[in-house]
Formats: sequence, C-alpha cells, structure tokens
Amino acid sequence: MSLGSYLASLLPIDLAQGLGVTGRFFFMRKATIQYPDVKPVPKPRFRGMFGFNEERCIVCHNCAKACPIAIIHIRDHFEEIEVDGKKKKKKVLDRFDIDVKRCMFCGLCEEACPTEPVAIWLTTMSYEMAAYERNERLYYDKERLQNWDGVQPYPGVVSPEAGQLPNDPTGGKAAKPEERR
Amino acid sequence: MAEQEPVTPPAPAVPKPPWEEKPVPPAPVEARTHAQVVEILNLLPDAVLGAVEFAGQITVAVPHERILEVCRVCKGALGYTFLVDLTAVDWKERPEGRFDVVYWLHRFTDSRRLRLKVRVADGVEVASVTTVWKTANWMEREVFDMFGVYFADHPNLERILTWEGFNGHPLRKDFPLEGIDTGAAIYPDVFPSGGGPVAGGEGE
Amino acid sequence: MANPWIAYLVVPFVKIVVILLVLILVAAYLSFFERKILAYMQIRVGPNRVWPRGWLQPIADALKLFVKEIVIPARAERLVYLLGPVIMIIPALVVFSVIPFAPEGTFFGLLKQPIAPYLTDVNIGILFLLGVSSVGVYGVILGGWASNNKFSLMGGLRSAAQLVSYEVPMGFSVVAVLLMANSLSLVKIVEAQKNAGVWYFLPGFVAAFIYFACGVAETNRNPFDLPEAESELVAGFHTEYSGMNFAFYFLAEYANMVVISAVTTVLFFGGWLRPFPNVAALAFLDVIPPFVWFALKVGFFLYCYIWFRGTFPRYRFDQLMALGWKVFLPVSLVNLLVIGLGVLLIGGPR
Amino acid sequence: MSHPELLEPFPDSEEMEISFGPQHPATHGVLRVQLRLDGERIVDAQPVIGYLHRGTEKIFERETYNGAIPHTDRLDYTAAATANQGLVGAVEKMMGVTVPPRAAYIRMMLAELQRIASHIIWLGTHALDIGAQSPFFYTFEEREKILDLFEEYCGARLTLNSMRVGGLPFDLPEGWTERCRTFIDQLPARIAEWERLLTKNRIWRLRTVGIGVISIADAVEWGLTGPPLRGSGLRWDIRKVFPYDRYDEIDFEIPTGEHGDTYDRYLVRMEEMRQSVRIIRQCLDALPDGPVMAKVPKVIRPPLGEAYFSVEGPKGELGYYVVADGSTNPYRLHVRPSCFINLQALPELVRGHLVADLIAVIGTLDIVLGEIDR
Repeated sequence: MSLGSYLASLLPIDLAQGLGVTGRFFFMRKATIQYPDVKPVPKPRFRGMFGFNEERCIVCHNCAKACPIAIIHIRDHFEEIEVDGKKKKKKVLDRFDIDVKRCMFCGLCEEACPTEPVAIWLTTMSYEMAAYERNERLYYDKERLQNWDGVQPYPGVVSPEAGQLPNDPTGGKAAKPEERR
Repeated sequence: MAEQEPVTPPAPAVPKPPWEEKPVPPAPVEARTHAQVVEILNLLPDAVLGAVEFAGQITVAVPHERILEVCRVCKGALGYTFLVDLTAVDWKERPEGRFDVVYWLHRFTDSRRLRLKVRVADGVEVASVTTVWKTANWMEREVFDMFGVYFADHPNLERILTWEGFNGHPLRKDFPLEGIDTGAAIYPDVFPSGGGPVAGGEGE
Repeated sequence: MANPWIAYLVVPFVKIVVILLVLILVAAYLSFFERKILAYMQIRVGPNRVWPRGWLQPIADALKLFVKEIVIPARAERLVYLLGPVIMIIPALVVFSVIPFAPEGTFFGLLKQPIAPYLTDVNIGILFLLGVSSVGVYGVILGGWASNNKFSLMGGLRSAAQLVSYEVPMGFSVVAVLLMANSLSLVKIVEAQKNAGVWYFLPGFVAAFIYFACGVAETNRNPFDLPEAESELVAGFHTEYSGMNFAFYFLAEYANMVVISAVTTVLFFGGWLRPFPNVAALAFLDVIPPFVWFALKVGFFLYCYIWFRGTFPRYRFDQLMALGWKVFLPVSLVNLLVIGLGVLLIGGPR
Repeated sequence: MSHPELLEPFPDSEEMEISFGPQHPATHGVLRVQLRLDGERIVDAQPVIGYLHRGTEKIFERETYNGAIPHTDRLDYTAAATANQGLVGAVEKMMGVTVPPRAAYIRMMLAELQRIASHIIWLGTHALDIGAQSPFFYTFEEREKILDLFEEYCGARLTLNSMRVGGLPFDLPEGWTERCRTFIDQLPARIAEWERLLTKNRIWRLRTVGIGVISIADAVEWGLTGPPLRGSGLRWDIRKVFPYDRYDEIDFEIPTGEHGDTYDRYLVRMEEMRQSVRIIRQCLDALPDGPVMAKVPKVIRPPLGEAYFSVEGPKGELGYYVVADGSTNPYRLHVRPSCFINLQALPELVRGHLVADLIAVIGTLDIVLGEIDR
C-alpha cells in the first residue's frame, strides 16, 4: 500500500466518526418497554385472540372451510321450530371448537363470515393467551371462546362476553396508539 | 400488468375500467409460428414436439432424449444464458409420460423468457443440464428428492431437502398428504415397526 | 515502623487484602457497568431488575456461577482443564501489586506518619509487570487445548499468536516512557512526570495510543476479540467452561482490563497527578484528592474499552496480525527514535 | 479468486473437517455448512440444508388459492409482503385480472416497506456477525416503526397475509399515509447514521472488500439474482424488466456495484433502501382513490393452464409457477426460491478464504432458511 495511504491510515478519523455515533446514542431516549408494568397498545386491526358471538353465528361453516389448516370444528343439528304457523327447520350449533394452539392468526375465517357484524373475529386487541398445557387449555370450545378464561384482555379492551364488537374492541374508548411507549 | 403485450381492455361504449369488468382468462394459442419457437425450429427442426402460448408465455415441448442438445443450443446460439427455474409436475393419470420436467430460461439481450417441457415416465432418466448451467445442480437434486426423476450424469444426485433415510418422494400425487411413518425406517431400535412420528396431524 | 513484624507482615497483609478485594469488586462491577453502558449506547436499558435498578447484578452473577454445576467434557485433560482459568487469573491479580495508585499519605491524619498505599515500589516495576502479564496467555492456550473441542483449540491458538505479536510493540512504547523517566520503577515514573510538570502523554502521545491499542489486543477485547469471536468459534477457548471455571476466565478478562487501564494511566497520564501538576493557575484542581484523579483516569480508559466494544467490527485473524507487525511495530520504533532524540536534546531527569 | 497467495496448498496440510451449524449463531437459521479446513483456510464448504423443510409446496396443493397466501408469508419470513405479492400476481395473471390502481399503489408501498425491513434485518445481523454490535439495535428500532405500519394496516407484524387475488382485503386506515410519510422522511437520516458507523470504517472495509468476489458471468451461471447479481455490476431488476403492479409509472434507479464483493453488495443494499424510500414517497404522492378489489368471483377458479410470475423480492427474483387444473386448488404451485439458488454459489464464493470470511459471505448472501427449505 502506498506510503501516502499508509500514513493516512494512521489518523483514525473513520474510527472516531463511528465512536461519535455510538457516543450520541448513549444519551438518546431508550426504546425498551418494561413489559409487565407497561403493556404495548396493539393497533385496532391487530389479529389476536378470537372473539365469538353465538347469536350472530348462522352455522354456515364458511369459516371452517376458509381456514387454511382446518382447525375450526363445528357440530350442529337441525331442529323443528314453529314460526308463526309454519314449521321451519333451524340449524342449532352444538359445538364450535377452535384449536388455537395450531392457529396462525391469518384472519381468513373472519373474512369468510357472512354475518354483519361478523360472528367470529380476531380484532380483539388481546395477545396474552399463553397456557401451561396446550391440548386442553388452548383447545377453545364455544363457552370459553365467549368468556375468555385464561386470556388477559389488554386493559381497556371489552371482552366478547361483555358485548365486544369486532370493529370496536375497546367499546369506543380506543386507547390512542401513541401511548405505545 | 404490462407483460410483453399489454392486455388491451375491450372498448365498450362506456370504457369501464378493466377491474370493474368480469376477468377474461387467457386462452392457450398454438405458437409454432412465434419468433422464439421459429428460432429453435431453424436450428433443430425435429426437436420441437409442440409449442403453446398461454398468458404471454411460450412453452415448447421437447423429446426427453434431446433435452441436453436443445439446452446447449438455447444457451449457445440463442443466448438463453440464465436458467431461472427447473422443476417438475406429476401428472399421475396421464398414460405415457407421468412427469413433466420444466425448464424456464431467460435471455438478457432482449429480456425474453422461454419454457421447455420434457415428458418423462417414472424411472426413466433425463440428461442433466448441470454442464450447461451450474445452477441446475441443486434444482435437479430437489426434483429428484421430491419426484424421484433420475438425472443422468449429475455430479451428486442425492436428496437435498429430506434426509437420507427418507423413503418416498413427497411431491408425487400418490404420496399421502398427511405424510408417512418415518420413525421406524430410521430408528428401528427406538421405534417399534409402524410406530414413530407421523408427519402431519397427531390424532384428532 | 519500628516493629518489623508489623512493617513486613501485618501492613502488607492488610494492603494485599484491600487491593485484592477492591480489584475483584471493581472487576465484577465492571461487567455490570459494561452491560449497562453498552445497553445505553444501543438505545436499550440493560440489567435493571436485581435490587433497585440492577445494582446487585454482579453479585447475582457471581452467585449463579458459584452455584452452577461445573461440567467437564468427557475426554478433557482434567488437571490442565481445571488449571487453565487459574493460570489466567493469577497474573491479572498479581500485577496490581506494583501499580502505584496514590502518593504516600497519612490517610487524612488517621496514621501517625505517612505510609505508601500501594503495595510495593519494585525498582524494576515495568519489567515485573510485562513479565507477569504475559504468563496469562498460558491459561488461554491450555484451556483451549484441554477442553477437547476443535473450536476452543482454534480459539486458544489464535489468542497465543495474537498476544505474542502485540507484546512487542507494547514493549517498545513502554521503553519510550523509560527513556523519558529514566527509571523502571513506576513510582519514580510518576514522580518524573511531576517534576517534568507535564504528563508523558503530551510528548509521547503516539506511544500512549499504541500502548493502549496493544493493551486492548492483549486482553482479547474488541476490535481484537478474535479468540472469543462469538460468530466464528462459538465462544472461543472458554466454550466448554461453566460454573466457577468460567467465572475465573470472566473475572480474569475484566481484571486484565483494569490492569491495562491502570498501567496506561501511570505511564502516560501521570498516575495520581492532576493535569499540569506544577502550574499554579490550576491549583484549584487540587481539591480533588490524588486517588480520585487516578480512579477518574482509569474509569475513562475502561469507558473507552466499552465504547470500542460497542462500535467497532472485528478484525479478521490475519489482518490483526498484519496490523500488529506492519503498523504498530514500525510506528512504535520510529516513535522510540523520535523520543530518544528528544530526550538527548532536551535532557531528561538524571 | 482474490487471494492467490492463500491458495497454494501447504505441503504437509492435514485438513480438519468441521460441521458449522445448524445450531450456530452466524448461520441465519438452520443451515449447516460442512467445512473442510486447512488451518484457518477453507478448502471446501458444502451447505447442507433441509432442516426447516415443511413441505410447503405439498400443502399448497390442498389449499384454495386465497388459503395458500398465509403459507407464502412463512416462506421468506422476513419478507412476507413481497411473497404475497408474488403468489397473488401469478394467480391474477392466470385469470387475466387487472388490479385497481389504488390496490396496485398500496401493494407497491407494502412491498417497498418490506424491502426496507428485510434489508434492515440483513444489515443488523451482517454487522453483528462481523463484530459491530450497535447497528443491530439501531436498525431494529427503525424496523419496529415499519412493523407498526404493517400492524396498523393488516393486523400482523411479520406474517402479514395482506393481499388477496384481485387486490387487497381492506383499505388503508385513515392517518396511515401521514404516519408512513413521517417514517420515510426521517429514514434517510438514520441510514446515513448507520453508514457513518460502517461505510468508511477501516475494519469494516478490511472484512468486506475483496471477500466473496464473483463476476457477472459466474453470477449468471450460478443463477444469482437480486443484490448478489447487481453487486457484480449487472443492472437487472424484475421491477424494471417485467414491471408489475404500477412500477412502470414510478421513477427509481437500480444500484449496482463493480467488483462483486461483499462491500459492493453492502453498498447496493444501502442504496436500495434509499430508492425504496423514493418509491414510497412517489406512491404516497400519487395514491389514487377508488376500490381496492377488482371484480373477482368469490371462489377463485383459474382456467386449465400454467403460468410463471415473479417479483423482485429483497433477496432476489421470487417466482411462482402455477399449474391450474380448473379446480379451486392449485394442481402444482412451485416457488422459485431466490435464497436457495443464491446459496448454491457459496462454495465458489468462499473457497480459499478464512473461516471468518465464511460468516461475512453467508451474511452478504442474505439467506433465509424458510425460503431455502420450503
């Protein structure tokens, strides 16, 4: 290497520039969120834990068909009910199970649901559904899907049992995303 | 989507934008007279079994014993210096040649692409094109691993994605979707015959 | 000290205990400060869970390492495997016996007549220092070879070659100081800087830079941390160590860092002297006691160690060697000539 | 090769065989490299892959076309948006669907944001492997902002599942464009900061200049695409050669290197991030309004036939070869994996270098094992 560049290499300007950058970052605001004490605010469209509403469900099996990995299992049967004189057959939902442990939260079931507002939705802004045992605890049946036992809703989020609406998970009091830190 | 020839929307009285229209799927068109196919015909007249153009892409069917020769001509004379992709399709019901080995070539001079298709029966060897393009090495190994198509004088034709002891070729249509019992085959002393981890769902 | 028993037994014993304790505590807390400062440089917070705001983290680490099971690899050389970390930590601690960190004083009147806080004033101080500190490399090589693991073997051999090739320029930059101070004893060097009225950093800044750079290389620290380059050799020579063995290696590395910083302070930055000691105008600086000056300077160098670790990529092994032999060696030689000429013309202390 | 003097074999060399990975911090996933070393010099390096093989292409054959999209997220799990764009584009080509302009522009923005995020992961881990720890945290802090934008739009941060055949499932939430604009306005300054840490740093240059050199001819021979090909000097990018969505209406450049070494690929990717910012800004300025979904039947049934469609992913040309038999499930859906083909050139790039360079070369190829093993 030429003498000029050899001598130039003795002056560590580039190293000093690098030190400058890390030096400045030393005084910048830290990005760490102390998780258990400060919980990050998920966005309204965040695809988290399932919400399910039995009244709105018309048992059309669309969600079970749309699910790429077929983890929604539905059992139903027909019942004869009298509606103003005419005998009509009505589908009644027996079991509506979701194997949440294998779910990849892609949201295709929510899109396939024809009811308005949808009977099954993921925009519940709650992501804390860890469990110690996966086969029973994460295999949600109809009742547990509606009143989450074992899921910590994000503070301020209305749970489906308390009438959460898919596009309005916090019941109007939407936590502003800026509170993230 | 401006492919080689932009699809010109039909111009009804009120020009509705194409995304409001019901989509018109492209139809396969006989392409023997297409420039790219004519190029090959001039050099190797009997090497082209058929040519189809679908959605703007030319597919040329080539007899499987002439594939190496056609590839050399494509790379040398016709300038297809870039092998984009090499894969296979398993047409189980088809009587004579079960597998379609598909070569997807690209030419930098005028950015044209060409698909060569070779029909080969199960167990019949196809000449390996690693001598023409080095990149074909792993692609052919994957096709062998997934379909069981043998490539003649390939440097090291072994399984690349599944492990050595794996018996069967997963992407064949007759390979069960929920996987096969692989435990006993590899660890006979650990798993009883028929036992062991079954790829795919467990139980329910 | 009238009674020899006290003079040669009790006082040195007390000094040894104090110095050893302080050094180990400083080394342990250095690991905590390193993680904290490095974190602050990387816009994160670092350990803050143990005790309020993480201050007891080193104690927790030490306890964990103490309790953890010592796993010895199957076909490892048991004796050499266990000896490795010991060989590395002993020189690191022994060297501190020579380093003068404060002038003779009466400890704010506690004692009747002044005694020297540092352990000894060996008149061949620097020779002892260089000799003992290069024993540490055996700990690395033996540890790497004995743990019967290809990766640690490579780590051990690498650090051996690295230490040997950086010992030479380090020696030359130290000789430059000897020329100026005209004495091997570290205490006299500091006094020489006091009489000269200027730290040896000013005339010998090239030597200081090279000494510190070689010091970074000696302690296998970034950007020369090849032996324990995580990404290549998994963890270098101490891959197979766990529990207290690993704690010794870990502590030895930090102790070596403190030693190198202390020696740099003594040789080039005037030990416990305040900047420009004889200039009356700066008399107000004397309010800070000498020992604190020493601690501030050592702290600055330790901060530089951590700063380097947060910023620089890692040299490849052959580049590191090339740098040692083709850049540091010639430059330190030329600098030696220049300083020698300077001393000849200006005439240093007799 | 750039290290002639390293190549002559030592007379009494007994080579050491080391298996590097699959659980190794520097192999960016479960890649094993069977290394034959002579001292520190690499005599031969054979990658061994397949540890993350999930049979994605077999699963595709059981899925509906829209049901296959979540699986494409998991191919190159650091670049889900471009993977979706590829599959969706292929099926749209099969059915002759033209995507409404608003959907095309939003897709381009998502793809370019994903390219920046993928390059960020590459830079963070590549610098970390070579020893510089801090860029990893600075870069990932910026990536957090991109993931926030994704989370706000489609509800997921990594596995987006953000596109459907015919357009997009839903429109942008209000205020998204402002947040996106504030992000890309401050990004160039951050990129300049990372460059100040690395580009002129002598140690970084020593570790990357002249390492893993490959000429254009060899790169084409090995089928390299993306930054590894452009680093050698060939100006070739699918977005310019076969423009899809509305890339032909956007003005941007394709950066290329000259020597084809790790340093040039580093410069190419850094420049690509700036070009992506430029693209997103133009998309934001010219974002048309209107529908985000074309008139596409509820059940997607492409006609009998086959088509290949590729997008310029962050790692190279990501292609989808769709063979349809008229039913709702693809008969065969092959993915042209850019990382799988780029990794094939590793032995040639690394022969004659030292072990430390293997780490730099794996980093510069920017491989993701999800896409390699499928």
